[in-house]
Amino acid sequence: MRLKDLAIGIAALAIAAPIAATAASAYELTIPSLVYRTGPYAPSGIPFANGYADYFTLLNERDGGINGAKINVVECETAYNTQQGVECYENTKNQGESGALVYQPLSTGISYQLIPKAEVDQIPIFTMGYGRTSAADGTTFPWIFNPPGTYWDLASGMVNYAAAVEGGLENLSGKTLALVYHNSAYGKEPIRTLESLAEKHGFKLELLPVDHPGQEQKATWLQIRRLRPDWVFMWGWGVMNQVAVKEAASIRFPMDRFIGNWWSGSEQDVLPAGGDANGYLSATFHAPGPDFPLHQEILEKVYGAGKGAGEKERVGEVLYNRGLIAAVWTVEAIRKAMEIKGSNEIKASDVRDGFDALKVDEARLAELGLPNFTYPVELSCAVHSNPGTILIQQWDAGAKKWTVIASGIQPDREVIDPLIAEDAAAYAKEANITPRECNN
Amino acid sequence: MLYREAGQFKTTYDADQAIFPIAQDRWAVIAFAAIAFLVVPFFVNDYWTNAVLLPLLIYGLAALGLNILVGYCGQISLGTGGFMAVGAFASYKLMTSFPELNIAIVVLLSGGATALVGVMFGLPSLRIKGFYLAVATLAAQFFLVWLFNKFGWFYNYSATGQISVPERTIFGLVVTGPTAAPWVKYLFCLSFLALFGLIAKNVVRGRIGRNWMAIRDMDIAAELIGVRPLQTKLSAFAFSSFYVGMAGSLLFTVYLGAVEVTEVFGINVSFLVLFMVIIGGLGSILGSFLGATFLVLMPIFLKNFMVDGLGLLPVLAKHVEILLMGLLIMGFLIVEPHGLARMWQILKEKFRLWPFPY
Amino acid sequence: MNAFVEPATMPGSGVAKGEVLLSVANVSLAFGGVKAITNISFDIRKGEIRAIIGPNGAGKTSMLNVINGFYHPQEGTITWRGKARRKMKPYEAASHGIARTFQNVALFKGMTTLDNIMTGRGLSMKKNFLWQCLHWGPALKEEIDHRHRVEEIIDFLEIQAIRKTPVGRLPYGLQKRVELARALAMEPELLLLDEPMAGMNLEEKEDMSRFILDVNQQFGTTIALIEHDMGVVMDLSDRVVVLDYGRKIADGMPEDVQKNQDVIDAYLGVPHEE
Amino acid sequence: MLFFIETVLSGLMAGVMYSLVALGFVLIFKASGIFNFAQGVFCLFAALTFVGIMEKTGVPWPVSFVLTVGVMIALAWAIERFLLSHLVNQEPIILFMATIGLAYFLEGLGDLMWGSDVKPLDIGLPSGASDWMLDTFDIYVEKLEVVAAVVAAALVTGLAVFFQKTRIGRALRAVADDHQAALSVGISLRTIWVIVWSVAGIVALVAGIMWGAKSGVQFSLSLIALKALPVLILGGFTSIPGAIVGGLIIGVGEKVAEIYLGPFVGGAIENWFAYMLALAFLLVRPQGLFGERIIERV
Repeated sequence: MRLKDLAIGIAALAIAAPIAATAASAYELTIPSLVYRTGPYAPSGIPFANGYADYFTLLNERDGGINGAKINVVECETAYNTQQGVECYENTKNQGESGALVYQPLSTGISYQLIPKAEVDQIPIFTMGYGRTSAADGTTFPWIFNPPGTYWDLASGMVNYAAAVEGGLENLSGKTLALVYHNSAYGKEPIRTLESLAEKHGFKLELLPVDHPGQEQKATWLQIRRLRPDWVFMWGWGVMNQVAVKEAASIRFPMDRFIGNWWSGSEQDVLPAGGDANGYLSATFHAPGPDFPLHQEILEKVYGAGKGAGEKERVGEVLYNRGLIAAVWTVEAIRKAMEIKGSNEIKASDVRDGFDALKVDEARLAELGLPNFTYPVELSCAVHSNPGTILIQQWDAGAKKWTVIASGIQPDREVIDPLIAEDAAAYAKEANITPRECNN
Repeated sequence: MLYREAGQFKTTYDADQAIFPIAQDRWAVIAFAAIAFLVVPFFVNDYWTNAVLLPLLIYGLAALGLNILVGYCGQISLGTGGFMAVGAFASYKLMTSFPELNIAIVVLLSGGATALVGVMFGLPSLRIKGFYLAVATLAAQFFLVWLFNKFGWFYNYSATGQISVPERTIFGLVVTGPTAAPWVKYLFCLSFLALFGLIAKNVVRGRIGRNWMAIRDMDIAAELIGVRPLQTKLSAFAFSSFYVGMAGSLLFTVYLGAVEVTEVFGINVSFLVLFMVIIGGLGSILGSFLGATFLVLMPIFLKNFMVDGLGLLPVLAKHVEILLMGLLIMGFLIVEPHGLARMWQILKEKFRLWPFPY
Repeated sequence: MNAFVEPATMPGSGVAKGEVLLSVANVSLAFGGVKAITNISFDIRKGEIRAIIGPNGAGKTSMLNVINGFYHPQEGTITWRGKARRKMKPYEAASHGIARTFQNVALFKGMTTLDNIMTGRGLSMKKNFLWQCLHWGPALKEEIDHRHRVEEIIDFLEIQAIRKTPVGRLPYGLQKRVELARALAMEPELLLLDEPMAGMNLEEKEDMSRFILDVNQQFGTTIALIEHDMGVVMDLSDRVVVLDYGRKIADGMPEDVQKNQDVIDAYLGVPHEE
Repeated sequence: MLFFIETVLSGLMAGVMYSLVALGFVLIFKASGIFNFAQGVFCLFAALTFVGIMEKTGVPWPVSFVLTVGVMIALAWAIERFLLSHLVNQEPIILFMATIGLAYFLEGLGDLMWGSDVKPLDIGLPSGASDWMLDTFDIYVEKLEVVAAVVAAALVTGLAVFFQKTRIGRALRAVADDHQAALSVGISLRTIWVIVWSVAGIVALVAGIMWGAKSGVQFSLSLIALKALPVLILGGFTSIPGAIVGGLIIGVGEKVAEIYLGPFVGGAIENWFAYMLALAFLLVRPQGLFGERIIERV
């Protein structure tokens, strides 16, 4: 292997994937971080990447890593581009003593790309709240994890919130719901669920796709003005969010009837719209803001030491918190893996076992400095996404703050579970996979 | 002194029209091919195949196809991404509808399907020229991507419109899907590129190639000496699209394995392949490869150089990389506007005359 | 079959060198409202060198464009080898055996001399796309056969040395010669030359004149040429047709045309009465 | 019917926004025959600089505007000095490629200087629907776009005056027709190019501000160039009135298509419809709406 690398290195000068030959005595955990701090989606990519990085830095600074093993976070820039993502993946997967332990691809395209590879390379993929919904079925997708909820949980939760506002699910009947979505795999995710729910509850679903990048949505919002839907849900991403919020305000669509999904509800999405965005809703699965012990600790020990990945003022932004919680769950899975193996010298396949047994309850969250930050997650061999509970937050343009206005909203498992089973079965058939047995 | 033409007399027109008339060139090419086919496969690993060689070979094929159209026939097209999508989706439909079909045949048929679509969108070229045509081909780009994104039939009604490649073998070796060995994927793509590179070279130095160039250089004069503009332009569109379609097919089946049409075959791909052709050299087979090499390898090289070599933060490195790419493109054009292939040629001329510069 | 035989405007011109190859009858051509050619009739006989002369803007080039199908006249008929020709595309005219050169050199600048001339062989090359892809066997044989023909033309026009040079780099005089070679490669029955000697020095003109005569005599090619140099026209041509302001003002043997008062007036710029 | 009027009106307004971008392309193409691929990045770069200066120094926006204009002029000079002057008399496609290099460069530079975050652009441009229109006619018109239309009109008038009345402007028009002739007017080609690229830079700044007011200033701003391309082929690369009228036609065409045709085929058709519309148009008039008629001759 070494000789081969050497030969390749000579053959093509410096292009070769440099294998960082760390001579450190302690075991080092390599965690690649595929980020996008450039390109059209950078505004969303930056805070997430910062939150993700800061938590690992904190652990290294405070505890010297995880159970004595240092964490080496390898950032690789993908610019949200699948092919650059592949380069990053191949470049980082064998790095360090441990090899890459887990990937957080942070892009639908790269996720789909890595799903078949995960099994072959034996590296778990943690697609937190994105990627392929049916990966929640751990029997068909043993290497993919998408807690704490899927897009279908999300869509169903959003419908349930709307129902609660209307005064009950039965009141949805006869109502109209418009879905404004990014015209891509990501944006199309909720359609099937919403269609099933529309049928079940008797509301009307209008689909309004918006092409990338989505700077011009006049036609979409004129249609909404004409259709006068009772609710508008949005599956937006990037510049599409900012423009949509602005357009919705322009046609005077009531902002408290306009819900963005959890990728359409960050500070960056509403700030450019200024006061117009006041009252806009978005779903999420964790609390906003920096008012948690963990954030204080990060500010003190990471930013205080000048090792913060971003700006101090932006700690606690929605997407920062999302990056943070992604890191927290990842670390918990790694701890679990170490516990199962009884050693801190774990490999990627051990981390998979750690994820399979991941359990982060409220007590543990409080211990970690995130009390009441999110809902307890408990995964198993068969269940790779859980609990699917969402919160609804509202934007206060005056205070420039998100506030949670509803919490504990559960998805309609009755509708979603069969859909997941069906999609997973279709994938298993297409990819010729025999679902594994889970005895628990 | 090594690179000399003197003393190599051609005694037949046959010899004069050989593909590489100069003996040293011939040997160099044979040696290069031997290394590529016989040596490299033993050294490739996942990284080299998936991150470097496959994109290089596949974009090389696409650039070759586009160069036929732009460089040889003078019709600028910005529909490459859309045509590659046709190749990819044709492969997907063929593979899922006829599982027994050999993967090599799937790739060829996908090229054929793309050629048909290419001809259809080439029709306006009869009336529209230059940049007007370029922008008009964007209609193909946007329309095709929309089509594959919109109609479930193309992606077998999967929930999101993503397509994933089933596993296929050739000579008993797995070539598509996650379990394929890197050297198999590499050789598979390399064979396509080598074979069709040769065919392209043959076509452009024959009657059809001359007709294309005649249309490119002066369409009216070409018509007056008997070149049929419609037939000639459409044949270039078909031939070019065939290559681009195969590239799209390989991109999906061998390289990525799973694609989403809006992301992988977007307008940026159309531009990227056009850049390869112009930077490499319009109207040069070699130039297509050089251009692809430059635009595939240079960013990776710069990135690794800056991140691992200089220890820059990845994000800073990325910004500098984009900036440097811009500077390099402008610099190359100022030094040699006719592309890398011409630069190479001039270098060879110098060698031929060395040590006497005149 | 020749429905229209031009009435002899001058005595003695009835002696034909051969059959009428092409005849133009009552042709008119206009762009928008501007008349380029008005009611012109003349013929070209097989084996002759026919000159078309006239002051600038007389419609000479337009006339050639009409003959090889690039412009379509609004009125009049063109009879080719005894058959009235319908509206056709330029490449069809080319396949009927009409070749031409251009006033401003219209070579394929990016290609070598050899390739330029080989393009002229395109019409007679038959091997299909698949054979072209192989470039081997019959396709290669065809290519070599045509290369032989092209080399004959190259020898004939004495341009061996520039065979592999991109034409863009050649001096003007040589470019004109390559253009002639390309037209000859088509082995045309009728060769249209649009100012083949424009911009040449005396020596080059003499060379070109010799080539034109040789082509006419050795290959028996019928030639129609536009030329401003009266000396050349008088020496080369068998018959001359004179145009002015899109109308025919004279037609006949060179020496007769030379004496024609209308022609002298046209060249001296005597104002028109009309 | 009311809704149809509303659709057309919105289309017209969107069209004006497209025209603003297309104008920059036309100016450069007209004067130098260069298809400036970097025009979209120009918009981004100008808007980034504009917002960046305000953010960093806290100056009021008119000051920042003037400073940014200065930056764009300096940029135009640099482009002429270091890039174009080395590529005189090259084929159009080579120059096109050079502007691609330029686009990369400016993108990297903008990112390096100002970062990749969304920057809210708040210079007091109005937003939301016009109350008066909504209350009296129940027609929805966005105030920002009315402002954009007014700005576009002012810009075009300004350009027209510049081209018709000033000596430099006349020289510019001469260049468009004939480079040799322009030289005889006594203004060097290089000066003219610097001026034209400066003007295009300023137009880009205005377009960047208008679009940035909608979405915040961010990378995606460079992609608005794609919206201008169908406008360009429809209106002709060399015609300023063409850019305006083309923009309006494309704007109305795509909105009407999306709203009345879209639902039958699944929506999101406006992008390709704009190109198809332009393509259909080209088949009838290959030189665009106001382009000069191409007469083929040999």
